[in-house]
Amino acid sequence: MTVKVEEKLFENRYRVDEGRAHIAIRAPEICRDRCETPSCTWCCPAACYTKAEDGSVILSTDGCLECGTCRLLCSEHDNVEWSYPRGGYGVLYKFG
Amino acid sequence: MSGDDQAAAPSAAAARRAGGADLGAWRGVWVYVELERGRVHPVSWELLGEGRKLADHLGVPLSGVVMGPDDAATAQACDEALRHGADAVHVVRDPVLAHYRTDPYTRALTELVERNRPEILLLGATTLGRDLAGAVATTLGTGLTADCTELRIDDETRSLAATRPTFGGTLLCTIHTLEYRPQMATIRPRVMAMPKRDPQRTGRVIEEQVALAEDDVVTKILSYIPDADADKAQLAYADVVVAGGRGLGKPENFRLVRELAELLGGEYGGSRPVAQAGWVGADRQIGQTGKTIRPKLYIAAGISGAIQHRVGVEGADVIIAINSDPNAPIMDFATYAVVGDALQILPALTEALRERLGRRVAA
Amino acid sequence: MAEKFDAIVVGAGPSGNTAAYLMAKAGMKVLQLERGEYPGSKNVQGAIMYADALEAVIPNCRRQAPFERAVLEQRMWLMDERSHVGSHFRGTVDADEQPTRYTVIRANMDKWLSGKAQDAGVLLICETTVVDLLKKGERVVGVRTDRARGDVFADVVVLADGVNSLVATKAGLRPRVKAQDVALAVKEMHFLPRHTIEERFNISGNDGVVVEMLGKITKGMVGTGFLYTNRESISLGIGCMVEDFKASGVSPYQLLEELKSHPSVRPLIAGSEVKEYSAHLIPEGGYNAIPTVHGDGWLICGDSGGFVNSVHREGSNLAMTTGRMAAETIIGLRDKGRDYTAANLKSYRRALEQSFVMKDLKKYRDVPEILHGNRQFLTTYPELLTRAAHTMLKVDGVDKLTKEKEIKRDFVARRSRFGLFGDAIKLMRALR
Amino acid sequence: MVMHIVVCVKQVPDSSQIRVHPVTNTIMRQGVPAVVNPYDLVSLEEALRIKDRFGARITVLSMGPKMAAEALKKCVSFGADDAILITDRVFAGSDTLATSYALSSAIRTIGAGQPVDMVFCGKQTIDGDTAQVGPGVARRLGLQQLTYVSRIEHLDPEAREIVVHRRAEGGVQVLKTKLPCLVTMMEGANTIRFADMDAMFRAARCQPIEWDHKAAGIGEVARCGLKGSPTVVKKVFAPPPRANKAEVIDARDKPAREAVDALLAKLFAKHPQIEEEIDR
Repeated sequence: MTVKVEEKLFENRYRVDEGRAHIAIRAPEICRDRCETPSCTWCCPAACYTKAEDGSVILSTDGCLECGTCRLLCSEHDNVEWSYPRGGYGVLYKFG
Repeated sequence: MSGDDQAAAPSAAAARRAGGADLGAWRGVWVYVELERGRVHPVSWELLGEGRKLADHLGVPLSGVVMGPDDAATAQACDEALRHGADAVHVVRDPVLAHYRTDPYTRALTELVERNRPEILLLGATTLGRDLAGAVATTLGTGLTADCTELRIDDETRSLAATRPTFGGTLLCTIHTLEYRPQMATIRPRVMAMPKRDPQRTGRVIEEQVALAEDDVVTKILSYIPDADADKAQLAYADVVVAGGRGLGKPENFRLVRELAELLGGEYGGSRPVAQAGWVGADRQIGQTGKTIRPKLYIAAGISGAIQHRVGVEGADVIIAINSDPNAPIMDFATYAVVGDALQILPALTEALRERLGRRVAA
Repeated sequence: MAEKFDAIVVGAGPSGNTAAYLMAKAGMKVLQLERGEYPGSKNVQGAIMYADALEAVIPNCRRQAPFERAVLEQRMWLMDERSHVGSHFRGTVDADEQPTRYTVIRANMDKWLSGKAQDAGVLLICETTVVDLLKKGERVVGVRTDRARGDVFADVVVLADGVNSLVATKAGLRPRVKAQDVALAVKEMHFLPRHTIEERFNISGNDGVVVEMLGKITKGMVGTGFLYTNRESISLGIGCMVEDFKASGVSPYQLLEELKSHPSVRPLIAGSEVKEYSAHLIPEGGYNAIPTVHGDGWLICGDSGGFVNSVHREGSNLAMTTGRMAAETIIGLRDKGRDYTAANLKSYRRALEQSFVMKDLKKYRDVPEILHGNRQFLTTYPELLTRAAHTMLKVDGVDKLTKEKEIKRDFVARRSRFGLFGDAIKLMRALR
Repeated sequence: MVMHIVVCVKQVPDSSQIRVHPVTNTIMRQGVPAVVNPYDLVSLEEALRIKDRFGARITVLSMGPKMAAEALKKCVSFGADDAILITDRVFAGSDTLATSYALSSAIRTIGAGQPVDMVFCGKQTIDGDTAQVGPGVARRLGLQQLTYVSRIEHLDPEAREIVVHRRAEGGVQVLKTKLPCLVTMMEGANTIRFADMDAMFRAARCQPIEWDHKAAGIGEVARCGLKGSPTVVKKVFAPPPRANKAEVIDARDKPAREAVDALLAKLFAKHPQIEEEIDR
């Protein structure tokens, strides 16, 4: 079964802070060269992390649900710079 | 604050509550012919086409209104209005009307309406049309339905049923002005069909006099900057938008997107990732929060269609997605999903359309 | 001139709202900071609300709180790929008794309780993220927000900023939450007409049904699925330990999608309109993962302190109770004119130890560990049980005694006699 | 004395969250939050920039139910000084004509204290999308009307002069006029600020002033609300749904040109208006 997480995210309400991603990959080459189990690419419930053909990991925080999973996953390389979005930005749950 | 409600709306009493027998005193369909900088906006011809149908249905004449300086362009606009279906044209020729400014245009149009009492007044939903219609309707104290996409006559009430999108296009609503005249509406460009131009058609050109003096007009035009000089993307208003994403591989390949956009007379743009990578300027980013595009045709090449992108382009009438991944999210909300390499498909599409347009020109 | 308050509460969830409300009611000048657009806009819960914890704060909450449905029926399903065996408990309460559990929509709940707090005098500022604590030596003296001129001071800071506990972590007051101590849950809100929900679940009025699901739906990971009926919607979700997701290669949304298509679940949500998809971490480390909960000028409560009883799926009541105890501790010290030093705030920890909060967490302190090392509770047993049910219920000419033997053989084959015995002991120990 | 600027705002449902049920084609409104009309925030930000440069007192004004006070508080959190909500049953059912009457009356009342130099309105709202209230207010108050402004090029509060770029079809008009004027800003002209903590505190403590029609200085109740609205909404309905599955043209197994021809044939057959559009 292929699941379109974008379909799910489309139902959500977001206020995107243009040009200010609240999560960043510290050193892209670590993802590409040193990480053998990029669990962020399957564990992130919003599929913010995707693996590119060259093995690097691309992060797009637009659909981020701010759960914090990726921050905890990346314990070995500690390569995720994680903070909450600025006040009022990010996902805005209607029901929660 | 110098304004006074009564002074600013001297004619309100005349139009308001034109109830009962008075309703009949308002007769005819009027189309405002938007003449700016010597050119008539095509929406005016579209409205004459639509106005013709309404007038015929009601059994009343259709008139155009032309306002401008006393020059050849104004004269030609009058003739063209007749050729596009008007029975008569009311024209105001005055140097004060050389460029659009709210005050003198509002004064002139308001006076003409009061003098001639049309039951319906249609304007294009352009920046000019919406600026002018809002001012005129307030001055007349009558109802105005903005940005309509469909017009009809309700036979029961003999009133104009104007349908328009609301809530950002999520819904449609139909609005009537029952007890006030004229019934005003602005209509979105390129919604109504362009009528057939009849070069033989003639009609009455009625010269109207309105006392205007440049000294009374506070607002002055300093200059006009045409868009071609400004090189700023007008994505929000474009009827055709072609956009590219990361699937194009490298910035050089963006040429393919620009070429197709140019051929179609549309605008080009890029997805958020390529805008961030600097392949296109930030003003051409599609899928930015709060910036939605609403073209008739949207072509997305090599764009996966993540959440923000979808929100940004969903208002497009037709979406053609070109992507090598049949499972890309955009393939779900597109109207047509072409599975294939954008670098092959884009030039083929440009070529096919160029041939087609070439044939038309030749014919 | 920077503002100064008696207390600052970080976060407007159940624990923050409770703490802020009680302190303001006791006459303190309280500032509450919330990073969302409104209270609840960043919060996710199943959600079931326990009335007694709320009642301890707002005495006649039942009449005013935005409860969705009172839980009349609890179902527990053990599931394999295509079927489930389950238990139902359905019971109406006595006339003089009140229901104890309600389903809620979390955003509504948080807004409502925050409204109470604001009515009591709490100054609430939303859309403002606290990024750090201000310290004078070891003493916490205020917070730093993400806004210009954003330092605000207070005598005491209550940290109720949720499971990620970023503020306390950054200030070095607690270690970072560990992947093995948290579960990741994803959830969808399925909207259906009220009468459709009532027909499908055989309920009426304000009665509701909750279904807890265990078994193969989690693909061998430690976790559960849940389905709660709201008035006009169904909350459907599934959660597993983050560490397990990491090891399994399974995506949470994949798991949710498969749960939705499970033959036992699919008809219940058929024709629904999904209006939200959410994800959230749940601290499930239990007693052993609770950090230091107080220090010079600060207290921690709710999810940010790891106060969740994962065995009984209780979180919001612990959040409200710890928020209440934090407030009571602070009010008690203020009344006695004593400073909010680490030594004085120790009474918070004592109060927690004496309450059901710590007693329950202590009781189940070994459960997380046992489940981690013994996946059979979640995979093999549900499968064996559903198979047993199939075997017993199938009318195929085989006599019942033979069937029983077959089932027994099945169990022993999969877990061995010794394994079965050991599992029983482990579970008993953990749950005792 | 610094300039006095009134910014008119409206609390609207976040229309991006309104969904049409794919099966029943009915409107679903659950969980649709109320927000400040995004276009109004562009105008508010422009007013705030004027305040930053020249100093100004900014009054935000809204008409709506009592809950619209939240929208005004939000505006104060960005840096507005005063907030006034005109709220009264007589306003219920107002169309744009009645709305501009009520707002202009209130602005006149506000101006009785300190004359108003500039009024800002949103270009349009995201719920009504009419773009008529701005011109209506300008007309009634006799203000110079500057709609679709993409840039304020120059402002001289002393000389009471303003130069703006106004979007026209195919270009930009550079207009020079006198205060008092009314401005509606184009989207994209600016981005609303992330205000400092002081503004957040002021907003948290601010209770917008509530005026009924009398307090707002509205003389003729008959010109308000449903009674004062010439337009009548007869029907609200969802547009016919777009085919929810894309028509797929697989170009992997054939030459690109062949796929393109197949695409265009389908496109023009099903969407003649696109053919017309392309041929223009």
